[in-house]
Amino acid sequence: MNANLVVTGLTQKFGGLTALNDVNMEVRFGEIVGVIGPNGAGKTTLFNIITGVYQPTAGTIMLNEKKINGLKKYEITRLGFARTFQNIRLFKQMSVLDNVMMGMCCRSKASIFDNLFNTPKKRREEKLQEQKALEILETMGLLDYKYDSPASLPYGEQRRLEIARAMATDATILLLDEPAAGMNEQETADLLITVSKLRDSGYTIILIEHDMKFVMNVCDRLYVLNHGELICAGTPGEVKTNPDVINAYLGKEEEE
Amino acid sequence: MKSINFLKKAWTGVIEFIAMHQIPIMIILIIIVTAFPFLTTNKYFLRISTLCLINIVLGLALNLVQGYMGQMSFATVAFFGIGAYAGALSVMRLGLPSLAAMVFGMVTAAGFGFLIALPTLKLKGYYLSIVTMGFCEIIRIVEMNWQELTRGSLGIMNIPSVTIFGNKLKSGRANYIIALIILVIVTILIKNLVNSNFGLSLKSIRDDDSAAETMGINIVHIKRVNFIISAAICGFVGAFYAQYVTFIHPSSFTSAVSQEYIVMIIFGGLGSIPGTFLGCIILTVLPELMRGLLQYRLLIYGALMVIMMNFMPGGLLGNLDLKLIRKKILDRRKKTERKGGGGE
Amino acid sequence: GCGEKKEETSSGDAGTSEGTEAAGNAEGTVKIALYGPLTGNNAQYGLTYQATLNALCEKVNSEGGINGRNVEVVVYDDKNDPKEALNVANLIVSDPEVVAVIGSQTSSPTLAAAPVFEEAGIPMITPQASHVDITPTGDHIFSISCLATFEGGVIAQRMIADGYKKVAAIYANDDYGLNIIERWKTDVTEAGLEIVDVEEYISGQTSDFTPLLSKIKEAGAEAVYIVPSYADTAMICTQMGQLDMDIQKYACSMCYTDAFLEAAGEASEGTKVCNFIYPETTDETFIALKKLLNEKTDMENIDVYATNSHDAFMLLVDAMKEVGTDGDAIVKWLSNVKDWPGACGPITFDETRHPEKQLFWFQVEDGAFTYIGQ
Amino acid sequence: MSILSVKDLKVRYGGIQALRGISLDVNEGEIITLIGANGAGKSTLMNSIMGLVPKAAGKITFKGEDITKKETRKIVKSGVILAPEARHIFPGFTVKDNLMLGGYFGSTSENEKELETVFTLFPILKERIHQMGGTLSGGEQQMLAIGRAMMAKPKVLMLDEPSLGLAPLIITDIFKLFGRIREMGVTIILVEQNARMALKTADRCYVIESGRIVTEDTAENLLRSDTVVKAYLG
Amino acid sequence: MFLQQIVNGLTIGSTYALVAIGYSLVFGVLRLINFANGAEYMLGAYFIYVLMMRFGASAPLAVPLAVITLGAVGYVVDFVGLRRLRKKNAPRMSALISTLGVGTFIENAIQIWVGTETKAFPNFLNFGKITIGKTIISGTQIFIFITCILLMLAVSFVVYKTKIGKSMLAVSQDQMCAKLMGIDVSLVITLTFVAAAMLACISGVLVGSYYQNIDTNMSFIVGMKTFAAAVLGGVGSLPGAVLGGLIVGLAESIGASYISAGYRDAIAFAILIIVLLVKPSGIFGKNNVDKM
Ligand SMILES: Nc1ncnc2c1ncn2[C@@H]1O[C@H](COP(=O)(O)OP(=O)(O)OP(=O)(O)O)[C@@H](O)[C@H]1O
Ligand SMILES: Nc1ncnc2c1ncn2[C@@H]1O[C@H](COP(=O)(O)OP(=O)(O)OP(=O)(O)O)[C@@H](O)[C@H]1O
Ligand SMILES: [Mg+2]
Ligand SMILES: [Mg+2]
Repeated sequence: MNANLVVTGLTQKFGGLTALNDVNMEVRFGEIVGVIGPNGAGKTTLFNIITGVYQPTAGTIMLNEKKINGLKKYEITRLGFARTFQNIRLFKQMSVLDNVMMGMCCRSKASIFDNLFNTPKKRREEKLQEQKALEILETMGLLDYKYDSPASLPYGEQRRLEIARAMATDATILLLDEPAAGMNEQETADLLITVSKLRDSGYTIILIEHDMKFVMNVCDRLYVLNHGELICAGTPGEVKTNPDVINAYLGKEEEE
Repeated sequence: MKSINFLKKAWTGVIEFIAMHQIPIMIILIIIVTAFPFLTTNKYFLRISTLCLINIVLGLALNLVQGYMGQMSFATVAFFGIGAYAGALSVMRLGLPSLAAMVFGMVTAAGFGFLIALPTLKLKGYYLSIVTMGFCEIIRIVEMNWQELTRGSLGIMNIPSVTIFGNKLKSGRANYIIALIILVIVTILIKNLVNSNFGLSLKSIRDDDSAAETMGINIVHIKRVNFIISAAICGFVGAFYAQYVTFIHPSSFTSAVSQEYIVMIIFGGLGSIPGTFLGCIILTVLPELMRGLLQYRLLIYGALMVIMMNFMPGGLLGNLDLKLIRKKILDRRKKTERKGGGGE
Repeated sequence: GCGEKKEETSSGDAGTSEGTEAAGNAEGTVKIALYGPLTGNNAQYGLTYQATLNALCEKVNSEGGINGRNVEVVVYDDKNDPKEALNVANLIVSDPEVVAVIGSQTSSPTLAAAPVFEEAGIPMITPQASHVDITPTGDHIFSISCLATFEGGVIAQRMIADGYKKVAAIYANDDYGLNIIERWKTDVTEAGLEIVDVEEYISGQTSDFTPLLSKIKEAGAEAVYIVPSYADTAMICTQMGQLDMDIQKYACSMCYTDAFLEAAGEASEGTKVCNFIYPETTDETFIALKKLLNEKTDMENIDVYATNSHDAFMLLVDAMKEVGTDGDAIVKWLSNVKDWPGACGPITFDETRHPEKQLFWFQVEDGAFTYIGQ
Repeated sequence: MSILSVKDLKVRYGGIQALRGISLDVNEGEIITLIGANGAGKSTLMNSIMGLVPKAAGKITFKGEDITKKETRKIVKSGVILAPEARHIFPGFTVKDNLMLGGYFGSTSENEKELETVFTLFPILKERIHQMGGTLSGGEQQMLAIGRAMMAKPKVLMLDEPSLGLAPLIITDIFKLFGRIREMGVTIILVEQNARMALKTADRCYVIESGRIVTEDTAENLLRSDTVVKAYLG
Repeated sequence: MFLQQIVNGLTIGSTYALVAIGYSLVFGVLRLINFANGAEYMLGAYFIYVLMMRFGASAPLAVPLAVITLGAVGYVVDFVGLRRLRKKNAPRMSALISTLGVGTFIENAIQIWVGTETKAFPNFLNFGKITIGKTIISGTQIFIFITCILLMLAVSFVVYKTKIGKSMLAVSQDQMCAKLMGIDVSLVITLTFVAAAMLACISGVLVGSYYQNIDTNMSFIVGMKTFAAAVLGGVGSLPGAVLGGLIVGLAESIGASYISAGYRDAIAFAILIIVLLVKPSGIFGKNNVDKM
C-alpha cells in the first residue's frame, strides 16, 4: 500500500528552541495514527506545520507525492485535511449547527451572485448542506444542541463539536489534537467508538492524545516524539514496551 | 423584579411572533411605508423619512463589515461621498442619466473599495479601523482640495434631480419612493448574503479568523469581497443622495459622520438587520425630535448614549437572528407533536 | 425661471399654506424663521443673531408690531452643516406660518438650503453668507453682506497704496477664502506687485501654522494678507511672533472684534484690519441698535453679525408693514429699496441682490483699533 | 473543623440553572474531590466560591467568615486559590512573570524562593522561563497554571481538572504532589475527569449530577460502590 | 527652513504624543479606544482658561488644580460610562459607544458653559527664544518636548516596572484571571482612566499655552490624530505612542511645507497607512502569535 502522507526531515525552530528536529513520518490511507510524547515534545507543532500554520524551517510534507508545505492554510484544508484544536476554538456567536455548516463553506459551489440573489442553485446546495450537517451532528451525538450556542455546551461536547466541524469540511484526513482531554472515562469510551467508526467510514486519522488507554486501543500505529525528536514508531504493543518511551513518557508504574 | 420578568416574557413573545410571521409582517410594513408619503404633504416629514431610508441603507452596508465581519470601519461615509461626487459629476459633466450615474457611483466606490481592501484587509481590529479612518479623511481632504473637479469647499450645487424616463422627479414623494425601492433591494440582497455560505464565512471570521482559515476559508478573499460589496452599496446610495439633495459638500463625508453610523448600528445591535433598521431610524429621528432643546440637544444625546449602553449593552436587537428563532420554535413544536403523537 | 418648473405637489403646498395663513392667521403673529449655528464650532455667531433678533423682535412688538400683528422669531440650529441646514429648511417650509427666513452664517449651509426656500416661494435674507453663487439660486434670495470678492479687492488696493512690492497671503480653503483670494491675486498682480507665496490650509482642523509661516518668511514677503476669521488670524499672528516675523499684516473685517485683540494679544500690534463699521459713526440706526443691544443683551461692542442680522430683520419688518406677508410682494419690495437706512450704511440691492458697502481701515495700536481712514 | 462550607448554593446562567442547591463542607487539611459528568456544574461551583459568578441564593463561609458576597481579590487574599479550568494563563507574560503574579500578595524574596520549588516540580518551566505564556505547549501551560496557583501559598487550593493535557508521567507526579501539599496543611478541592486517580488521592468525594449533590462519601467507599464505578469509572 | 520645520514638527508631535500616551494606556489595559480622551484634553485646557481668565488664579495654582480635577473626571467617566458594562461583561463595542457618549456630553457641556468662540489662553510658559542660525526655538517648545519625554518615561516606569503596572498588563490580557491572582481589577481600570485623563489635561494645557488659543474644535481633530499616532506606534506601547506622535507631527509639518498645506492631514494619514502596511502592528507593536 502506498503511503498517503509522507513527512520527511521536518525541522521547526523557534528562536533558539528546536521544537521539531528531523522528523520523518508516514501515514497510510485508512489508518489511525497516534502521535504521543511528553509535554512540549512538539506534537501540536507537527499539526500546525501540516495544516500550514507554521512554515517549517526544513523538511517537506507530501500528500500523494505532491508537496503541500508552503500552501496557505485554507488551501491545505481544501486538499482534504481538517483538524481540531487543543484549546477549543469554536465560533462562539454562531449556533452549533452553523458551526458545522460553516465547515462546508470551503466546498461551496455557489458564486457570490448565487449568494446575493438566493438562486435556486444556492438554495439546493444549502438544503443539502443542512441535511449533511444534521447527519454529522447525529453521528457525533450533538443533534439536541443544534440551535444552542457552543459556549453553553459542556466541555466534552465542545470537543465533539470540533470533530463534527472538521468532518464537515469533507476532509479525508482528520487531525485530532487531544480529542479526549476533559472527558471522563465513560465519554472517552464513547469517543473511542466514534473514532473507530470514522475510520471505518473511510477517514484517515492522526491524533494526539495523552490518555494511553484510548491511544493504545484505537491507534493502528504510534509515533513517539520527545524533545522534538522521533524516538520510536510502531504498533501500540511495540511502543508500550519500548524502554525509551517508558522512560520519557509512560513511566514505569503501569498499574492497570 | 416580577414586572421585569413579565416584560422579558412579553418581549420574547413579541420576537417569537415576529419570527414566525416574518413574511406577512414584512408585507404589511412595506405597504405602510409605501403609503406614508401619500398620507402627508409635509416636506419635512418626507425629508426626514427619506434620510432614514438612506441611513438604513448605509447602516446595512456598514453592518456587513462591522456586524458580520467584526471590523469597525470608518470608510462607509468615504464611499458614500465618493459615490455622491462620482454620481453628481457624471450627471453634470458626462450627462449620464440618473440610473447610470448611480451605477457609476457604485462602480467608482467599489473600485476604491477594491484598492484599499487589497493591501489593508490583512490588518485586524483597530489597525483596520484607523486605516479606514485615515482613508475617509484622505478622501475628504481630496474632495476639499481638488477644486477643479469637486469645487472644494464650495460644494457642488444644482445637481440635476433624479430623472426617470425623461421625467424629473423633484418632489419629495418621488424621491422617497426611489429611496424605498433602493432600501428594499439592498435589504433583500444583504439578507440573502448573510444567510448564505458567504455569511457563515463572514461570521466565522468575526469570531475567530485563524480558526476560520484553518477550516478552509480564504479569509482575505471573503473579507475583500465583502468590503467591496459594502462599498458598492454606499456608492450607489451616494449617487442617489447627490441627485436627491442637489447640493453636496465635503463636510458631509467626514470620519465624524462615519462615527455616527457606527453608533447607529451598535445602538441597534450589531449583526442584526432589524436592529440596523431600528438603530438607524431612532438615531435619525431622535435628534430631530430634540430640535427644540437647541444647544442642549447634543448634551442630552451624549447622555442618552451612555444610559442606553449601560442598560442594553448589546444594542437594541444585538445578534437577533430571526431565522434561528424560527427554526428553534419549529423544532420545539415538532418535538411536542411527536410526544403528543406517541401518547395517543 | 424656477417658479415654472415647480411641480404640482409643491406649488399646491405653497398655495394651501398661504391660503390657510391668510384666512386663519390674519390677527395672529407673523413668524420669521432664523436658522444658523447654535451649536458646534460657529455657535457664537448664531447666538449673536438669536440675541439680536430677540431684542429687536421685542422692540418691534412693543411698538405695535407689524400693523398690529406681533412678530415671532422661530430659531433653528443648523450646526453650520449643509446637511442639517437642508433638514431645517424643510422643517421651516413645512410650517405654513413662516413668512420669511433669515440665515445662515456661512455659505455652504446657505447654499444648501436656499433652493428649498426659493422653491417654496419664501423670501430669504442671509446676513453674512457672501459667496457669489448664493443669490443666483433665485430671486427670493438676498444677502446683506457684500460679495466676498469685494473685500479681496479692497485689501489689494490698500496693499498697493501702502507701497509694498513683495506680498504674500494665507487663506483657509473654505468658500470665503477661495472667493476672496482669487480677486486679491488678480488685483495685486495687475498692479505689478510680486506675490511671493500664497498658502492655503483646511479651516477648522489646523492650529499649527508654523510650516506655512516659515515658508512665507523664507520667501521674503514684506506684507501678508491673512484671510481667515479672527480666531485663526489670531493664532497666525501669535505664531508669526514666535517665528520672529516682522511683516505688515492685513486682516479681514471679521477680525475687527475685541476677541481678536484678546486672542492675539501683543502679536496683533500693527495689524491693519478693515471693517464695515465705523464705531464713532453718527449713524442713527447704528446708535439705536447699539443702545438696544447694550440694554437687552450682554453685548458691549456690536459687530457685523449684530448689524447684519438687524438689517435683515428690519428690512423684512419694514417690507411687511408696507406690503403684507405675501412672499412675492416682499421680494418685490426688497428689490426696490433704495438707500434703506441700515446699521452700517444705506442699503440698496443691486441686480445680484447684494448691497454695496463701504470699508473703513483700522490699525492695532497698544491693544486697540485706531482709525486710519477709509 | 470545616474550613470552607457551602450552603444551598444556587447559580443561574440566564435561563440555565447550573447549580440547584449545593451544600458541602470541607475540613481543614483534607483532599476532597468532586466528580460528575460534563456539565454537572463542578466548574460553576468553584467559580462561584471564588466570587466569579453571581449567585442566586446560598451562603459560603471560609473559616467561619461569610464570603458569599466578597470580592474575588479578598477571597484570594484570605488564602482560597483556584487554578481555573482551561488554564487561563497570561499569554503575553513570560513564564516567570506569570508565576510572579501568582504570588501577588507575597514579597519578591518569598516569591523567588517559591519559584524554585515550582521549578523543581516542573523542570520544563525553568527551561522556558523567558518564553511567552501564549506560545507554550498545552501541557506546559497546564503546569504553569498549577505552579502559579501554588505560588500564592494557598490555604485552600482548588484545582479544576489539573491533569488536563498532561503526559501520564506528569499526572502521577502531580497527584503525588497533592499528597505532599496536603501534608503541609493545605486543604485541596479537586475536580477531575480522571476519577479513579482522584479518588485514590482524595479523602472524601462529592458526586454532582445536574447541579445537585447526589452522593457524598469517603473516597474509599465510593471506589467500591457499584453505581459510582459504573457511572464514572467505566 | 528645514530645521525650523523639524522643530515645529517635533513640538506639535510632542503634544500629540502626550495625548497618545493616554490612549495607549487605556488601550493597553482595556483594549478599548477611549473616545472621551479628546474631550478630556479639551476640558483640561478650558478648565485652566476658566480658572485663570475668569477667576484670576495663578498658573502654579491653576495647573495642579486642573490636573487633579481632570483625574476626578476620569474617575467619573469610568464610573458612569463603564463600570456597569464591566460587571455585565458587555462587548467592547458598547464600552466604546459609552465613552463616545461621555465625550459628546463633555464637549457640549463646555460649549454651553464657556461658549464656542475661540478663547485667548494665558501664555504662562513664556521662556523666551533661542535662535540658532535661522532657526528659532522657543522655550515653550523645549518645555513641551521635555515634558513629553519625561512623562513618557515616568508612565513607562510605572507600567513596565511596578506592581501596579504589572497588574495593568495582567488586566489587559485576561480580566477573570487577573481577579484570580488577587488583583483589584476595578481599581486598576479606574486608576488607568484617572491617569489617562490627567495626561490629557496636561497636554491640553501645554497646547493651549503654546498656541495661546483654545477652541471647541480642538478635541475631535486631536482625538483623531492622536488615535492615529497611538496606532502608528503600536497600540499599547508607550514609547510607540510617543514615537507615533512625533512622526505624525513631523509628517504634518514637513508635508505642509514641502508638499501641500491643503493636503497636510492627508499626508500624515498616508504615512500612517504605509507604515501599517509594512508593519501591521505598528512600529513598536508586538505581533501576537496565534498559537493553535
Ligand atoms: N510559537 C512558538 N514560539 C516559541 N515556542 C513555541 C511556539 N510554539 C511552540 N513552542 C514551543 O515548542 C515546544 C513544542 O510545543 P508543542 O505545542 O508542539 O508541544 P506538544 O507536544 O503539543 O505538547 P503538549 O502535549 O503539552 O500539548 C514547546 O516547548 C513550546 O513551548
Ligand atoms: N457562561 C455560561 N453561560 C451559559 N451556560 C453555562 C455557562 N457556563 C456553564 N454553563 C452551563 O452550566 C452548566 C454547568 O457547567 P459547568 O462548566 O459548571 O460544568 P462542569 O461540571 O464543570 O463540566 P465540565 O466537566 O464540562 O467542565 C452546564 O450545563 C453548562 O452548559
Ligand atoms: Mg499540544
Ligand atoms: Mg468544568
